[in-house]
Amino acid sequence: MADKLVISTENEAFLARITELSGETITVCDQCGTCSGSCPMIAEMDVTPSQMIRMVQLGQREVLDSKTMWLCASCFACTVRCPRGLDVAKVAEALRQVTLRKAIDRINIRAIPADELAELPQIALVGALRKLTG
Amino acid sequence: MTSEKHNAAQTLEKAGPSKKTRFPYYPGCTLKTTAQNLEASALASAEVLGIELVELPRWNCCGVVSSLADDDLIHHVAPVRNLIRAQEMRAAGVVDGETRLVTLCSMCFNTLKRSNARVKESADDLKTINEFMYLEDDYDGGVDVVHFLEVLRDVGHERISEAVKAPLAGLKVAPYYGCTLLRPKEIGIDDPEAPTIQDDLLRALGAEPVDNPYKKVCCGSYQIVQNRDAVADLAYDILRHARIAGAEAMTTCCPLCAFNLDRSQREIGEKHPDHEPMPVLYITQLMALAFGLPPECMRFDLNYTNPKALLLSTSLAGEEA
Amino acid sequence: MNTSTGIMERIAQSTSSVTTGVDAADIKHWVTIYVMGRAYEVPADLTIMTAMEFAGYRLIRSCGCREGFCGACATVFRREGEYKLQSALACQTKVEDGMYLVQIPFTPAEKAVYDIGQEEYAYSVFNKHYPEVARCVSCNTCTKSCPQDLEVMDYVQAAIKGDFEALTEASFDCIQCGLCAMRCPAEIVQYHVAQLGRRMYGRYGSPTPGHLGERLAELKDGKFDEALDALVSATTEKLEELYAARERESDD
Amino acid sequence: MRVGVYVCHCGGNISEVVDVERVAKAAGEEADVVMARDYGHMCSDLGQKLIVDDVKEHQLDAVVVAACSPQFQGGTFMSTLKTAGLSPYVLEMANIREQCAWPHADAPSEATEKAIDLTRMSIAKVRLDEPLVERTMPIGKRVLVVGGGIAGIQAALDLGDAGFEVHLVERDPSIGGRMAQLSRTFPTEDCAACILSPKMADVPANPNIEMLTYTEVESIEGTLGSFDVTVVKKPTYVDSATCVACGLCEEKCPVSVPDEFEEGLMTRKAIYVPFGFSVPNKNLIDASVCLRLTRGRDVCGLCQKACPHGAIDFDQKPERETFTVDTVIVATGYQIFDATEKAVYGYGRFENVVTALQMERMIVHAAEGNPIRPIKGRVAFIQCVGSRDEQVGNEYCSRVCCMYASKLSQLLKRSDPTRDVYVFYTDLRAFGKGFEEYYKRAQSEGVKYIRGRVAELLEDPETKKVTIKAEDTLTRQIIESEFDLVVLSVGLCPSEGTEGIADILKLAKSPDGFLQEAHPKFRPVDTLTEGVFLAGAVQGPKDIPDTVAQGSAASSRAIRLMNQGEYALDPIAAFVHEDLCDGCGLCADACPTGAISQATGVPTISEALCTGCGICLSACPRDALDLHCYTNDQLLAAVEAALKEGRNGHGTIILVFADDTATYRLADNVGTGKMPYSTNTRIIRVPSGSRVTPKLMLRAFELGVDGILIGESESKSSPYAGSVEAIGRNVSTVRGVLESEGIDPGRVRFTEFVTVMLGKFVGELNGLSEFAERLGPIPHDQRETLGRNVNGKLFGA
Repeated sequence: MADKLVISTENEAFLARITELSGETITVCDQCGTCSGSCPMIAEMDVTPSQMIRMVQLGQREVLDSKTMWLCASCFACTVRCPRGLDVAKVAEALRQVTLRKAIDRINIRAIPADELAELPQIALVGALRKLTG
Repeated sequence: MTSEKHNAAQTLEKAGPSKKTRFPYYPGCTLKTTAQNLEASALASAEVLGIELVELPRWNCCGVVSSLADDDLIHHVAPVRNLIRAQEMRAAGVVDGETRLVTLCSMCFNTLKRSNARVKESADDLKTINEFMYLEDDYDGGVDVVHFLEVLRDVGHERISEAVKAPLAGLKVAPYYGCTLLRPKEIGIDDPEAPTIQDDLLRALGAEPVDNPYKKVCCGSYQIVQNRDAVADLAYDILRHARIAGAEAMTTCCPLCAFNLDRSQREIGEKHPDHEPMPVLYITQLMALAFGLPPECMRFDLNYTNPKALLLSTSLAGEEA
Repeated sequence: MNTSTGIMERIAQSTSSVTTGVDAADIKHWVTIYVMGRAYEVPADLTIMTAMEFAGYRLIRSCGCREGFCGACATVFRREGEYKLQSALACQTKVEDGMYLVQIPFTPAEKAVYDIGQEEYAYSVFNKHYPEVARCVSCNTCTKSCPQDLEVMDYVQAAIKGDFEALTEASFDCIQCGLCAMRCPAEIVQYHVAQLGRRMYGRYGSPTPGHLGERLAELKDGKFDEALDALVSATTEKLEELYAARERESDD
Repeated sequence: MRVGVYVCHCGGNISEVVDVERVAKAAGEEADVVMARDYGHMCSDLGQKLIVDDVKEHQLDAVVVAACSPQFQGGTFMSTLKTAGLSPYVLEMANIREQCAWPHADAPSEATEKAIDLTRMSIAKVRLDEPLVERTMPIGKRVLVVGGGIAGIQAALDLGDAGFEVHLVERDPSIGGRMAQLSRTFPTEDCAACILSPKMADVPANPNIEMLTYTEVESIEGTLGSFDVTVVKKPTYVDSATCVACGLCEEKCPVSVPDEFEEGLMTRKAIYVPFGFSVPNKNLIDASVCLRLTRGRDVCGLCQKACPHGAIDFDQKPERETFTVDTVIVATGYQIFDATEKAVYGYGRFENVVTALQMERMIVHAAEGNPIRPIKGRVAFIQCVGSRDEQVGNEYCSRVCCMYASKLSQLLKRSDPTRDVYVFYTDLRAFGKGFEEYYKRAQSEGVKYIRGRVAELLEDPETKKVTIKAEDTLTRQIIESEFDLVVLSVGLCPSEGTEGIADILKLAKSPDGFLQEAHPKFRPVDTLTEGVFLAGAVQGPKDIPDTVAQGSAASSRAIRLMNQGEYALDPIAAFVHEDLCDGCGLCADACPTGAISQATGVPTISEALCTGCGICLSACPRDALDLHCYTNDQLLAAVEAALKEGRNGHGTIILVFADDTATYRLADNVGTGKMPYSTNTRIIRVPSGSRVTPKLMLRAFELGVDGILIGESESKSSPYAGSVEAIGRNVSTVRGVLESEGIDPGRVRFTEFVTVMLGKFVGELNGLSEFAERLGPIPHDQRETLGRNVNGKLFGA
């Protein structure tokens, strides 16, 4: 049997936190899926961007276990198309911040082979460390 | 470097623009290393058009990719610090009161412009950041961040055409816009869904822009650090569609796009034997080429996929290129 | 160095505890400092280091050359009524009334292991060994914390840009006290980064002095062979004589 | 001046709290009061008779009734005065029930003091009341209908059938509008042309309708009962009397251009008939492309040579026509969203991306057996193109797209059941009669609905097939699927003509750009301009039955006015003190309804257009403008009366200017709810808070008021355009002056209300009262300086 979806006021706190961090009125998302259809990284994702938003709407913290926000390249393809004017990229940022602010990094930069690191332009490293480490 | 300046100046003399316009210019770290070809070609081409990009004497990394969390101000310190440097330059009388700060790297452009917009909009945020600064003057919100392509658009493509010495006739180029030149809408320099600014410039240079439906699709950006395969897949799609559309080369304005699209062709080649390598050039490299500038202004040696064969085949490059 | 010699002599002469060795009546100005939260009355003329010793601390770590060169005596302090956190070298800074302070005898930091001869002289050396440099947010806290008044942020930025010369110039006077690294929100170890940069510059970047090359060539050509042979074969007396008669600047 | 005052017990409702005898006694001591009584039920027949008898016996020429709210019984006592032979406008009511007895039931002594004050204020005001006579204007039976789509046609036919004189103006060469282009109608699948064409034919056949096609409205001036209309009839260059639309001219015409009626899918000639069943069905020449008309007299002219009737006339000129009508119906309809604005869908660039309206035309021609282009393979509909999309600035739902897509998709499916038809949607809206059933039918016929908005389209450069990228949000899977034809279900936008007519008639727009009705529930086809009505999609997207219903509704609302033969003018209107006016004209600029016209000298104010908002009063630097029934002198007299006994035991006195639409009624509701609030409040009724000029407020402070609250109806439910903004400006002016005089600017407040915000009203009143109490009264010398400085500060030295 499928899992039951718990909807309760306790979930509101998570929604409130993400709303505060992102500055976006996440509840206005009408789940049209434009963001998912626009996402360049969608092939790698376990949860689609629209689903990510849905989970935040319902206050489901499990969204933090997904890869989606870590795969977001902040390309704003979703943002410029969202018919409800939501900045989805900001929501992804808020979700990353929840984890990063607990001093849990997404990547261990030292684990990347030195020759790979050496080849990267700084812009890549700066960007990745901004988004993936706290 | 001397020879480059000398040559540019000569060309300038021939083109005969009367007065030089000086802009404060923010390079960004990558332009000093892997993307020296972007900087060299842009500065030299600008000179041909009577534009001098005066590098800020002191600048720091823009802290690329704007912080998007509403409560995160610390990551706007770096961009604002650079805006203060531009403000200082103007105050010092170096750039004739020019308020525009020119950028070449589209990611730096995006980051600086976003932070600028944020502090212009929020007096509270500006105050907090100003208070956080050390010896710097307060930022007064008086700088406008622009991309070099906007400056060129203002110059007018007609004037650019006039400066062309070696038209890129017959060269089919797919301009690649990526994200940071276009999005978000209030930051971008062109229609986020139907951009033409590079197409127009290419046409002015005599090249034939090719419409690649993937020109706005993200290259994967900083995901290259943790997700090389995914970036290679994206690059493959972008390059493949450009090829289908008939392109022989691709242009960009972003050192990270350039890296992801150009460097990834090694992996793409391994994964897709049918992949035909495609040179990925900075649009300013093609401009310098069309302006007839010497090779040290193009620095094709820094491009991963050597464009020499292509340019020779279209008899666009002299022997030395 | 500007310590009150009179008091210092008395302290040095004391046989029992340091404090009782001083006649309080001789000291005109007293200040209160707080070391790790505890208040001490100390003479106003002392450096932080001597004041702590005056207060009874025996410094085993956090104390080295006492002359502002070794960087061992890093200290952070806050003045009463100020929000700013200050940093200093304990041997170089006088105590002030209402100073709250603590010593930072050691900075935990990992230093990369590399073989300078094997590295490519490019920005990428930092990516390789200190990739966290890319986390710099240009907050300038490092510069504010440097007791040597170095432009620390600028040299970190120079590392990002791969500008070894600027890095070397800006970081040359670093004494590796570690205060920058302790305050850095991006967890960069600035002084190690700088050291790598300076070494790279020294190896690959700094200009080769022209006369050195000339002299080496002369050596190779045997220009000095004769003179050297003469010295090698000389007696001790002859050598002493030559030494005494050498060309030198006057002793004055 | 002889005033009678009547204090009502309201059967105990008032007298159990308020000492009515004391009120009557106090009233009797006021100047000019010759008669002051208290009585059990003033509204009863006997109570009213008391007034009528007293008027006669004591020659009263003004009456004050201290009783309930004038909102409640004002009409009753106005009739009483008429019966007594007085003007109904020499009546004032002191609202001592809703504003005294009920809210202050637990403070009877304060309630009585307040009742005395309110009665004194009414006496002060009634002394200055003018015995206004309601004027009436004649109204005829002439109507202008702008727009000849189905809404305009319906309105015109209803009016024509009812015997009214109708001028139907259509800018296109044929009436019929968008409906004429449609294939079938949902959900009944009637042939649109078949049901529309008879109605179109009825228009010219109706003797009461003047049909003016290819005609634009140039100007409309005047008011209800006399709108002077100027229209310009564009030249067709074909004599309509002789042309028989034989088509010989078209055969010869060398110019081909995209055919608008066919949405550019086919071409027409420069000389053409708008469409097969157009009305009128005559040829015309498109002057913008005709070779003769664009290049010169000696060019081409082949049509002229070909016409066997000599109907071609290149010398035709635009004709201007003027006429007068009594009412106007605006039915300028919609236009479809310009899909090129949604660049991501490639319309105009991709060969196989068409709009739904193009699809309508394709289906019409396919059904007739001569398809414009083959419809083969897989077809996808993309919903909400230009609707519900903030990225293109349209937040609203276009209401018809779900159903027309369901219609087109099942027509396609039915023509070839093996065809794949997909509809990509976000929400499927099937709210109308028979809609849900129709949607189910489409599903049962195999149309696949995919819940996901299409992110983008990509065209294959070789095959020209189109790939759709979208998420199926129900399975959370990404779709990248190739289609042979993609149909954009484009939304409905205000038509170009709407913009023009809105400017000409000064009609308000709602945020979506469509025209604003007077009230969303009770006056859905009225506008705030008396005598101007809306019909159809000009007011917002709607389907055919709703549009037709509005056409009929608008005509019926127009008939309601015109059938009376005359209409009464509301006497509450602005007027000019001619001795004060210097003819500067600022009032005319300020008037939101265009009621004030001023060329030179004293402006004239149209009583019919003036809504009585009073915005012009604040614009006048010389106090030359005033408002009947609420003159500056009257309101100041009332303020003075309120302060007759100083602060009457209170620390402070708070004045409330309550607008008639919301705040005054709200105060009544608070009273009826017996919700107590601070007893030091004195409420003055005004039509709109915008009538309260900065000078009036400052004068009130000078007289001794300690705080002023202006309550105004929220702008969306206010009948006065621009009132909220005007009050905001006035209040900030007053605050500026107060601040410069060292008086706390927080003493003036402005709040928007609706009639149900009981708690908010009480909170605002108590808040201001407590604030003023904390500050204490404004010291006497400050008030005096203020008084001296008012004019200088407001109007410059």
